[in-house]
Amino acid sequence: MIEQPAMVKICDIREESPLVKTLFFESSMNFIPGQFIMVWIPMVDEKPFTVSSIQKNLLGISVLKKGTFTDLLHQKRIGDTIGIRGPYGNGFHLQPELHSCVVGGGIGIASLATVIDTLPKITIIQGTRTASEIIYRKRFTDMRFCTEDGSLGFRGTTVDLLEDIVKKQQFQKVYTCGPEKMMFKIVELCKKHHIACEVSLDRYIKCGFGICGQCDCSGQRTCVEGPVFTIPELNTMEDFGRVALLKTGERVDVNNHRQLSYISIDNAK
Amino acid sequence: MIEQPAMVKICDIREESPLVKTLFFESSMNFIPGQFIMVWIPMVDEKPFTVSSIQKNLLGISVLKKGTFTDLLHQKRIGDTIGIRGPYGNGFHLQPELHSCVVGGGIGIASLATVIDTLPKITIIQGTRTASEIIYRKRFTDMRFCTEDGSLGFRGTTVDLLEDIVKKQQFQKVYTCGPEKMMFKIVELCKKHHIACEVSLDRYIKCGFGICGQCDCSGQRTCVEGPVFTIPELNTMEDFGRVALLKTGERVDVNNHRQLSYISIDNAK
Amino acid sequence: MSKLNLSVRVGNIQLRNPTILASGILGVTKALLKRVAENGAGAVTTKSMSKEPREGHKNPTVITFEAGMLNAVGYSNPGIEKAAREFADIQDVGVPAIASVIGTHKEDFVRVVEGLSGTHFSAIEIPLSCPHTPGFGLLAGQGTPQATFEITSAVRKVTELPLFIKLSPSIPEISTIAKAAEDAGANAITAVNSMGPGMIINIEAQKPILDYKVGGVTGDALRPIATRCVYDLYEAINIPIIGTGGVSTGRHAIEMMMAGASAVGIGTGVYYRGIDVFKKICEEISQWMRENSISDINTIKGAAHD
Amino acid sequence: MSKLNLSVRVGNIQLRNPTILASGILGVTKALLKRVAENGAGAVTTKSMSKEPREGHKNPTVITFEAGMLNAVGYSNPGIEKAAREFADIQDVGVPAIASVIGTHKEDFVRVVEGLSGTHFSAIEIPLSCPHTPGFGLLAGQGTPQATFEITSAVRKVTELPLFIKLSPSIPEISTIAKAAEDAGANAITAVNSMGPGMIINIEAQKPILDYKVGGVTGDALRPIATRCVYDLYEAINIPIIGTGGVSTGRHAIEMMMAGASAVGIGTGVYYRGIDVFKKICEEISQWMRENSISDINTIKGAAHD
Ligand SMILES: Cc1cc2nc3c(=O)[nH]c(=O)nc-3n(C[C@H](O)[C@H](O)[C@H](O)COP(=O)(O)OP(=O)(O)OC[C@H]3O[C@@H](n4cnc5c(N)ncnc54)[C@H](O)[C@@H]3O)c2cc1C
Ligand SMILES: Cc1cc2nc3c(=O)[nH]c(=O)nc-3n(C[C@H](O)[C@H](O)[C@H](O)COP(=O)(O)OP(=O)(O)OC[C@H]3O[C@@H](n4cnc5c(N)ncnc54)[C@H](O)[C@@H]3O)c2cc1C
Ligand SMILES: Cc1cc2nc3c(=O)[nH]c(=O)nc-3n(C[C@H](O)[C@H](O)[C@H](O)COP(=O)(O)O)c2cc1C
Ligand SMILES: Cc1cc2nc3c(=O)[nH]c(=O)nc-3n(C[C@H](O)[C@H](O)[C@H](O)COP(=O)(O)O)c2cc1C
Ligand code: FES
Ligand code: FES
Repeated sequence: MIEQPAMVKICDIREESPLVKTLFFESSMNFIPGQFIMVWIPMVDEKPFTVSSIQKNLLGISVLKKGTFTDLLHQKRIGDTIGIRGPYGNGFHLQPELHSCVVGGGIGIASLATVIDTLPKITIIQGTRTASEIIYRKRFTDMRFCTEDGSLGFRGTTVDLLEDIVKKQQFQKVYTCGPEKMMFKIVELCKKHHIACEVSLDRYIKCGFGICGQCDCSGQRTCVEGPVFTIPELNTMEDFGRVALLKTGERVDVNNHRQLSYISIDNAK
Repeated sequence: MIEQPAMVKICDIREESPLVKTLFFESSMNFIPGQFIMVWIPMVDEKPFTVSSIQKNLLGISVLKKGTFTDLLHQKRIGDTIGIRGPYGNGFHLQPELHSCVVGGGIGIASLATVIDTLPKITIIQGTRTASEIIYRKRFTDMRFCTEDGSLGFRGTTVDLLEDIVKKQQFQKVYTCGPEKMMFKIVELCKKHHIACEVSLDRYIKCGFGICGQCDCSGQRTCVEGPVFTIPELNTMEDFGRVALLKTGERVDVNNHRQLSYISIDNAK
Repeated sequence: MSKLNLSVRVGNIQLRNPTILASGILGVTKALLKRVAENGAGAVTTKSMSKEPREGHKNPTVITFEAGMLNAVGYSNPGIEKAAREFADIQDVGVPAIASVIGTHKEDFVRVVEGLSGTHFSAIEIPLSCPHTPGFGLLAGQGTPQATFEITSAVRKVTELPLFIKLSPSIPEISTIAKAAEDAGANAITAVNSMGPGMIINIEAQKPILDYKVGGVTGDALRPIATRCVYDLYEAINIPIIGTGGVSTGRHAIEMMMAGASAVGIGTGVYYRGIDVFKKICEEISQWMRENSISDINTIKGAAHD
Repeated sequence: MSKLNLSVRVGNIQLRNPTILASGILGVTKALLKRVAENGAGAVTTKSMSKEPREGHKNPTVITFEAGMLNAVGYSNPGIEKAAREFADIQDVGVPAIASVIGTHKEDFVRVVEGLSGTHFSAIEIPLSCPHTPGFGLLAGQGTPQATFEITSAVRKVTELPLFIKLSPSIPEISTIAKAAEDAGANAITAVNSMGPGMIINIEAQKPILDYKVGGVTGDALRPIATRCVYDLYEAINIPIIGTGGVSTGRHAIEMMMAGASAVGIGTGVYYRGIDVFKKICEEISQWMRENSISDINTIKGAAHD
């Protein structure tokens, strides 16, 4: 665990799509898939990112360009440094023995990438608005795509596609990350079909280690008890699918995009 | 290592002589013979004492009544508590394979008691002013005594007795603790006869862990590099046998009793 | 041995045990306060609330170092209107809840306290002591006896709830300020807020780590200072003291109470030992009481004084 | 890469490296100062010397806790007459030696400095900041701009040696006081002395551990506070700063220098890492300089400022 930001040099950059870049750097942190780190740009800000690639001492984060901070990350060149601390959060409870499906909406697929690396027999669904937003096409050659505009794969949402697939093939577990409305519907679907499900929540992260309360979701700290929650946990969390806190602590509709665009791509309407 | 005083209950008290008591208490500290602890009486003071007895978790300190603090220690009853921290200092470098002699002057024998316990083949000399001051008579049945007034054993100083014995029996090492004048002469004797020698110095101890400088002896901290010093070390220490610091830091003659009575029994005149 | 009594009183509030969640730690939502209560806290304090919403400082706002924590959160809060809604049914928490109220001018404090009128808080806490938020606490000149007296008096007029004034360890003469609070009608003193401010620089980045550059120091580093403040206050004032600063074990809590605290605030301890630090501390206190044949925790209050 | 330069200047004194033994640590005898020099220190400071001899507080005078150290030594020293004799040939130490001078009234400082006339010290340091000795430092009202100006001016008149004024981290507005010292002719500021005071209670004994009850806090707990003081001072004054407080590694020393220090004082570090802490810190600084392609340590001074 690195408590104070350690400056690491970016040693490789991969353009995953026009809006997503993966930045690689050396670090010997030990990760459980689904955990996250806090990334610091001195004098600017510090924000949470999942580690999307773990290769020995080489770690990668996949960043969707969305606002000031992620824009600055996209401007980083090889040799530039960023500060990292972590890992934080609980990570997914991986059950390699189960037939599983991984469902990523938008940049949510980044949180699932190391899950995919780890589990032997899985079905992978990646959903975006349009074909150009799909990432990791070379990394994972056996993905099922769905796009809102139908420009690649299934036309519609990941929820629709999952529902389709589930009719033919019974999964024992679903791992998902993406817009909360999407995840909410996937959880409903899993409940209906008695499939175990783990979702990785997105809440405003401030301290990252459980002290500030900013990342609250119905009494659960996203940064400590989460970001990954199971269905039994979510059943007790009223705010799931409904409410998130702004930076001030104000409660807002988690699906209201003017206020809170945690994930810019919402294909789960 | 206990950094802050831990309160321990006195569970046994042995009267060793009219002026010396051994207080026993439970503690799991690990000791090297010759190391010392700081003994705290809350609201009174805190002073250094050698551990004179080590039996599993039962430790003992032998206290010579000399001034306010030691008087208060003598007033302690079974069940009373004292604070202890330590162990501090280096301790003796025990060489069980050598034919050794242990020379204790006055309460100095307390520092050597655990050495005697540890080494298999040793000659033990205990010197005091008079017979009633001799301690540990039952504990060590094979001691050679010397008293200034001749009331027990050899009449004269420990130095005289050691010189006598050395003529007949060649030692390879001498361990000694007592008045500095005595130790100084013993070191001279050992040098003459090419015997290794370790002495345990007595200097005013304040912090006990090497920060205050109060226990200086020619640049060596009695509490860290000492209290045990070897002949090569003592050879570089001009103050040995000559100078000690008062509580103010003032340099005084280590043998001047009005100023500094580290050991009240000086049989090495 | 008879049953142990861990319950204490602060002003007219009865707590089942002396541990109180300190302000600014987790107290953003009622749900989290409830969770803290379920984890054993005797009382809980909300994040400080101001008249208007505040985003606070940019991240990093909280970092740890080997001796504690440094924070400059900057009083982020949704403003009293929304906060009052969040905490409307605060009695659901199940233990006494303390509302932390901040402001720049004394009128602000009054407005915030008035804004809480529909809620069921058990007490109001007023920090006059933040070392790192412009417009508040020390940086608004609130760390003087006069300002303390004025603000306390103003709030005293508009609420019947017990009033706790929270002081800084970084001002000389904490007792003088506490006396001003007592004179103005405060029912308890919370001692202390974070100290400093302090700074930690990342030497590779060559920049202070906190975005606000400096922040208040809490945790182990603060404990001896907080203990001394409580000890001094105990001799200077007659109202109870909530000893806060670096308490993360039962021994620390006992130390604070022996210095004179009626109850202890716990903040950084949540980081050191987890959200169940309250339960752990109470268990450790109980065990120590059993070992030392003490049946009522209140008997150790102020024991370190002559 | 070319040879590393670790040497720095403080006022007109050249140090082979930026590590300075802080006052009150080991500096009781010339022999110990020499040993510290042999262990790598760039300069050494004596234990503070007063006009009359002082036994100091009773033991315990120094204790450690998880975040640092607490001390109330009480300025034990043999008085200037005997101290001047002890340090007569101070040049034997082999590195610049700084004489720490204390007093109650400004005349006392003058007398002590005059008493040092036969010695060969390289500078005089005047702590106006001790938090735990009646008659000295904060407890004698020396922590104000006026007192600082007066004492500094008085001493300035009787010595040509560089004059370092040592300040407390526990007073608001350290910069104002530093400016008063600068205006009165000080050549450097030593920032900082121990903070607090603080208190640690032994809960079994139910008593404060230090015999004086309270003592100054040093070590890790102090570092963020000291770093912030140095950072603030660097923007406020033009004379060099000796950054002191919690420095025990090369990284800490670099952090202090980036905050604005020209050199670093080391006290509690001797406990954390042994008497060769100076050598260790210099090695760590050198290694970091090599890794970061920095050849002259002076180039990092103040680097954390905008
Ligand atoms: C556990 C977790 C893991 C994440 N992993 C990734 C990832 O792997 N890749 C990726 O691209 N994004 C990830 N995010 C989201 C990422 O943190 C935000 O996209 C980023 O902070 C946006 O910053 P910005 O300045 O570019 O945009 P802004 O304009 O500041 O914000 C855009 C939106 O991002 C959200 N956001 C801003 N700051 C934070 C914050 N501190 N914490 C959470 N959300 C914030 C807000 O909803 C805001 O409306 C993750 C978030 C969480 C909580
Ligand atoms: C390493 C070491 C081990 C010791 N072990 C023992 C032991 O096992 N048994 C024993 O009886 N005594 C031992 N002593 C000596 C013991 O510390 C003193 O006898 C005791 O402190 C006297 O205190 P007092 O108040 O009774 O006498 P005081 O009247 O205070 O002093 C009598 C003399 O004791 C010496 N003294 C006082 N305080 C200290 C101090 N803090 N450190 C060193 N000397 C001091 C002074 O020379 C003083 O003149 C040891 C000393 C040292 C340095
Ligand atoms: C992250 C953080 C945020 C804080 N926010 C507040 C706050 O909003 N209001 C307040 O009065 N004190 C605040 N404090 C101070 C704490 O309430 C407490 O006084 C201080 O942390 C000392 O206690 P501790 O050492 O147990 O943390 C905050 C402390 C921390 C660490
Ligand atoms: C045991 C001890 C004794 C001290 N005595 C003095 C002193 O006599 N004069 C002085 O100016 N500072 C004294 N100080 C303060 C130190 O010089 C230094 O300013 C402080 O310890 C902070 O540095 P550190 O964290 O590296 O120890 C003392 C500190 C300690 C720990
Ligand atoms: S981000 Fe601070 S508690 Fe989760
Ligand atoms: S007693 Fe303090 S250095 Fe030895």
